[in-house]
Amino acid sequence: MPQMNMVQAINDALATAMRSDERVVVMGEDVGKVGGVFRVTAGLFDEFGDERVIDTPLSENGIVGTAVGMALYGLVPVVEIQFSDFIWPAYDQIVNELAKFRYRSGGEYPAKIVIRTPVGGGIRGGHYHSQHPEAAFIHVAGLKVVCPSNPHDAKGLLLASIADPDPVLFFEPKRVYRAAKGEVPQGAYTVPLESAAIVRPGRHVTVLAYGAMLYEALDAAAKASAKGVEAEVIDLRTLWPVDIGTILESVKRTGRLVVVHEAPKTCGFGAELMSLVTERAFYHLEAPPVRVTGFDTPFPYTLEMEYMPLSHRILPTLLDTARA
Amino acid sequence: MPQMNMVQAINDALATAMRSDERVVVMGEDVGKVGGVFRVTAGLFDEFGDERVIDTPLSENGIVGTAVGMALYGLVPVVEIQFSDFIWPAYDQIVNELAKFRYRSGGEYPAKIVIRTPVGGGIRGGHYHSQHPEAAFIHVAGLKVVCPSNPHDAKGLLLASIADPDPVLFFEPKRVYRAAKGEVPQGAYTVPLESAAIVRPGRHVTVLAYGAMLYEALDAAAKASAKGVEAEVIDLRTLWPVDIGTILESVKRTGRLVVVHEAPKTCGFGAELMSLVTERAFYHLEAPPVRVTGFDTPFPYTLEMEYMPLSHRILPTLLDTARA
Amino acid sequence: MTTATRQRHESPPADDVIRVLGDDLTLDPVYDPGLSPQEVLELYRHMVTTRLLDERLVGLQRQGRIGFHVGSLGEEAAILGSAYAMRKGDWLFPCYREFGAALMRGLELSVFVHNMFGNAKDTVRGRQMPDHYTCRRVGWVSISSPVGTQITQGVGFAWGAKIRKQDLATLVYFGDGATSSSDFHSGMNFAGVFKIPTVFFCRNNGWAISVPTQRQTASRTLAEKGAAYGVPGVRVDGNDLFAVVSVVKRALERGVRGEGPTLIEAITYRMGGHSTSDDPNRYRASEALEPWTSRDPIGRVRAYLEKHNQWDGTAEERLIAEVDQRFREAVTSAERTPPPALETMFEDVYARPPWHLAEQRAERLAGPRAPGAHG
Amino acid sequence: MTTATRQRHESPPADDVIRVLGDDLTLDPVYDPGLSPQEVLELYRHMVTTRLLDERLVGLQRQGRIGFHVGSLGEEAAILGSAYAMRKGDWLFPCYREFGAALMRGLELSVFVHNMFGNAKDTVRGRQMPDHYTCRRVGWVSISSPVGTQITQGVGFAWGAKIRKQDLATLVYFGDGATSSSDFHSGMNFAGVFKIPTVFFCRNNGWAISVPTQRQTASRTLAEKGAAYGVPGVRVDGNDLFAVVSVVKRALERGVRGEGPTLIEAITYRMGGHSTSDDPNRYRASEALEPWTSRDPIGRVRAYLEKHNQWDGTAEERLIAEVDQRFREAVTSAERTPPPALETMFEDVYARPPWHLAEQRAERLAGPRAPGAHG
Ligand SMILES: Cc1ncc(C[n+]2csc(CCOP(=O)(O)OP(=O)(O)O)c2C)c(N)n1
Ligand SMILES: Cc1ncc(C[n+]2csc(CCOP(=O)(O)OP(=O)(O)O)c2C)c(N)n1
Ligand SMILES: [Mg+2]
Ligand SMILES: [Mg+2]
Repeated sequence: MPQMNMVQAINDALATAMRSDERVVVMGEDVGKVGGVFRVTAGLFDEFGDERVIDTPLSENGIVGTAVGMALYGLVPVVEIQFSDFIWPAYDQIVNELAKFRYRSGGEYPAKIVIRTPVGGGIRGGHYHSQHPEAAFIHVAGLKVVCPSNPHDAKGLLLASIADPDPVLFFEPKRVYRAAKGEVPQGAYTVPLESAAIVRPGRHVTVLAYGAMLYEALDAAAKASAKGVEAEVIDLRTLWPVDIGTILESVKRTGRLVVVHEAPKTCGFGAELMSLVTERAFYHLEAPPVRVTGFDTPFPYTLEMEYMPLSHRILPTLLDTARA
Repeated sequence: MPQMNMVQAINDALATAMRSDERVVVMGEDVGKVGGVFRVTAGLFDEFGDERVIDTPLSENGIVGTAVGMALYGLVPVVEIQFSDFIWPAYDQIVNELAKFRYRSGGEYPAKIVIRTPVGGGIRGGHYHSQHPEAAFIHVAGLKVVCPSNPHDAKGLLLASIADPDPVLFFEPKRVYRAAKGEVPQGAYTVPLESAAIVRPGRHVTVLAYGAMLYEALDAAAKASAKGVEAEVIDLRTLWPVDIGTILESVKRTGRLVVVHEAPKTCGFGAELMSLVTERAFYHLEAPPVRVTGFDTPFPYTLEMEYMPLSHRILPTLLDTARA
Repeated sequence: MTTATRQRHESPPADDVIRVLGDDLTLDPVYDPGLSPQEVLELYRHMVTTRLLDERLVGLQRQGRIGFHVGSLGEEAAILGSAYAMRKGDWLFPCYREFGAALMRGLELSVFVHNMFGNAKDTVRGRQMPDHYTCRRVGWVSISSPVGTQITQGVGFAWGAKIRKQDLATLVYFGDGATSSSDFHSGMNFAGVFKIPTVFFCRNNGWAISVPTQRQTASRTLAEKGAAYGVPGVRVDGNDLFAVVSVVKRALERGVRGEGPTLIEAITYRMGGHSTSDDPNRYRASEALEPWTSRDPIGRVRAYLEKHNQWDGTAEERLIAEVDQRFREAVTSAERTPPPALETMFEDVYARPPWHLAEQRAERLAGPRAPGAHG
Repeated sequence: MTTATRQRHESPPADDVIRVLGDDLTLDPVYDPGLSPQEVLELYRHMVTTRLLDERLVGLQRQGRIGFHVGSLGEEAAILGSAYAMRKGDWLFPCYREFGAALMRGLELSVFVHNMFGNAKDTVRGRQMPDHYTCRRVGWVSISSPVGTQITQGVGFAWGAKIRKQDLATLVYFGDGATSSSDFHSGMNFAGVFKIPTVFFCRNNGWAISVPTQRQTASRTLAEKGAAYGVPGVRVDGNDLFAVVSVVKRALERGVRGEGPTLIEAITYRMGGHSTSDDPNRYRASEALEPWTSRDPIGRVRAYLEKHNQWDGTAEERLIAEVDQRFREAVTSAERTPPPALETMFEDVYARPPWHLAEQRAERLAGPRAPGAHG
């Protein structure tokens, strides 16, 4: 199996989908000739031509609005938003149109698109190139939300997202675009949506993480292990609908929960995860569930490593929770 | 003291602020001559003229973007978004600009505006005239979020919101625009932000609610009382920053928590409230905290009363939680 | 530097406005669409039907039998003429004021009326407000309330067809107010760049609720907004059925030839309130209607037909009686139909309900019903 | 129906483009802004300074000493001429490519350089990427990365002043790509309707990262987009310092007279990559630069000055040495300055930190520091 980084794996998924399904088109700013500012769409323009790999004008609202129209027609647009920080001009089309089309038309008009966009900090981007906006989409009924952490999952989840009948937000953790490497099968395969992965088994405390922070959680778990605390680390992979079964099974075993995410804490996805667990496994909890997250401030530039919930912030919480 | 409904009280607050502070201007679609589609700005155009009560073109993005500019100049725009369902075209200006201006400029450019907008269901508006979008704003660092439930608070909170140095989203529960009536002091007064009100004391279970659902919570509490369960009902009034002190004090006394809101459950504000309490009062909780909310679907038209978390849905949860 | 000169948007059509049906009831050959007598009759009948239904629906709303209606009084020629000019395989992206066109394209009256009642037979299952129906069968896209959002979508749809080399065009309806929306800007811009076969049909009816067109934009006309996007703009007398059919046909042909989109400004007037929720007397003097009353789009065609002995009072009475009869039946049926079943609330959010919706559905079905009736 | 004809946006200025400095180095009196020799010299020095700093900053980035830079190579006349034409009390709403104008308006070089390093002396406290500074003192508004957002804001600011009857105008900078944004549409539209004294200054540098202007819009020019909003549009040779000063002055005067906004399309060319993160060779042939090299905005003014014996090689060397010296000092000082204190991360989110931020701040300060250095 070839070794790939995440950029290559996502590129491979796009090419694979476009080869097997003529309805799939790629569109966004700079996705064509130059292959995307992160080079995720490199080579697609040459292989599939400018009718299926489309450099658009600078308008996220226009990109998503026209993509929704293409989807109503029957294409499957895979849209790139250059940074998730720039997705907000398209939020109206996503919330009011894309997410509600099937429902409001009594099933007559499903609108299937995939929106790919890099998320998160750690590349010195300040608050306009580092946002991690999953909560604003998970709250919207009708959308699915995915966030892979490694090349294998990224390809398999993107192919699953493209094949899925519902609109999917596909968040790509850019901090590990090139850092995360691994074996990636050739050709088509899928990693099913709604399936989390237990990436490190443990019995003292359950840690939920995704995207780039998964590696921080794993690092903290390794260090905790040296101190006798065995953390079970779960990579959520699909954020919504989340794999509630795997989560509850784990927490019921460990009795303790730590949730990690980069986005600001307040009304972040961590609140939902904590609530789901507290509602459903209250009598199994032996300590208060805890969140280790970004702060309720815009994402800073120079101090980004202090902002992000890295291993050095996860570890003490993990130990405290396990010992509480 | 004059009796007013909420529309009149908010109108009175606007007139009061405009009379005492020349910097206050009102802008939005149809706020001028016709006085707003809910008549909240009635009479202001005649009193203050078209330079301070401004009918704008049909562009929420333009309204908020230009209002941010006015605020940078030093005015205090009070913007009306006709229905909160139509706020999304302005979301980029709110999230990326308004909320971050003070921070990103090192304090040089605070941008103070108030965005008033009707929220919620119960007026037969279907999913484009019934949204209750607070979670998407509470998650954004830099914003304050208010939602009054009665005329007295509406006037006092709006005056406090206008006087506050930070941007405020002011959500008006349109289901009780005219139904909620009460005495409203004349002239200027404020209800401080970040202060919740215990509107019905009780000892068995704490109920958090706001806006139109407060009345449903109170109705359920009255019925529960008949069955021997005394619910303490708290009107949050300011959603963010929330009055954590009042909440924790209550839950530590009752040991039980029910959160009520109209918005969809997943990643709604209820998740944050549950998490805050669970993190901070875990060892006081005697039963799993519960949410009674709108469903994770778009807001329906005909079945809106089945969608909303009305008294008939709150009551059983309240009894179950108190008895768990 | 040229200074843009202002002209009152609501004034009766000026020189650069295309007209066909003259005051003398002759057709100007330059833009005559060449409709057969049968076609004119058919369109006339649809216009009358539309107006009658409008009146009846407002009546039902006043009686509290339906919750809302947004009508098309005075805009019938613009709405029906434009839809008529499109081909069967073309797709229409409506605003919210064009039910007459949907019925003409083949939406059954009963389906429309069920939607007005949001009942169990409503094809959108009581999920949207009245007048927010859908009809894929006739190329009619699901209606949305947010102003302008259909514009980019209509462009994307035709773009999709273009990529797949299908001969198909779209027509997008929107109002003067919508020209201020972000979707107008993006839709026009994308369509211009990619030469998409979309007809942008702007009903300039003078008002966006209480805001007059001159407060919406400082451009002299709405048609000239096309220049910003390399899209030709045309102004047409929106109360002249023949002219509307003609300019839309030409725009369609242009699109089909691969020459790209056209922006049409149909100059008309909203003779009623914005919707049943609106009282126009609060912001509009009744005299404002006068110049438009004499230009009534239905009256003009009726005069033309009468001149050619193709219509008379008896025919009109017969038509009205027939439509009224059909409408009454549809209402009776709709009022006898129960509200949608509770479980429909949880369907169609996703293709298949995920665990959390299945759970919420089960919980809701097991719980008590809301007090009071629905529908 | 007129058909819009296409013209390659990036071709050298056409007939309708205002120019002042001729190839023969004389000034066309029609648009001559009447700059004094001292003024021309001053502007020239600022242009040279800007270019030199650009080179030095790219160098620092290549050495890994700063994280990023977005330069203005080739656009100096457009940037400095436009800012120069505005009055002291006017306000500028920058895009991200105009640091030269900020320095000319009075931003201290050291403050700018601290921002490039995001250190404790950065006035935005290390919160933004390099080139995202702010300087209220000189009427320079905090810079944002999202394209276009400053356009509506610049309009609102001048609108506020107009309401308060203050004599103040704004100038908004943006690129060709930004004309596709929603904020361009809304900003132009609102400014047109309310006759706001805003100068819309579009640097048409041919590219939005890798997307050429002809893929951004099908309009023949960017200036004619003004027609959509009743806003006059002007095209100017953006590489002609004199012409730029002139058209901005006239637009400003027009605004001040209460006649409303003007859209200026300054035709120039992005001679470098989009930013230090971009490699233009991936999408642009180097021959594309040729027609522009001979039209270098700095070279043209230098030739003019030399012809009038106001500048020579020695003066140039002296200027460069002097700027280099000041820059080196600023860099030395910036590199000696520590990163912002940890607690700054929690400040300025609100006027006063609410309980949850106070709590997060305390928690963070008590916890371990992140491994590795900052800044
Ligand atoms: C984005 C958005 N903002 C506000 C509204 C409220 N609203 C509904 S219709 C309307 C006026 C629309 O005017 P126009 O586009 O001219 O269409 P018309 O009603 O005249 O046919 C407004 C402001 C809305 N539906 N969507
Ligand atoms: C809303 C938004 N979308 C995308 C981007 C990414 N981006 C940064 S600059 C740029 C191109 C801007 O081009 P133009 O407006 O012509 O300005 P120029 O860089 O040429 O000066 C893009 C796409 C952004 N910053 N903001
Ligand atoms: Mg209108
Ligand atoms: Mg550019």
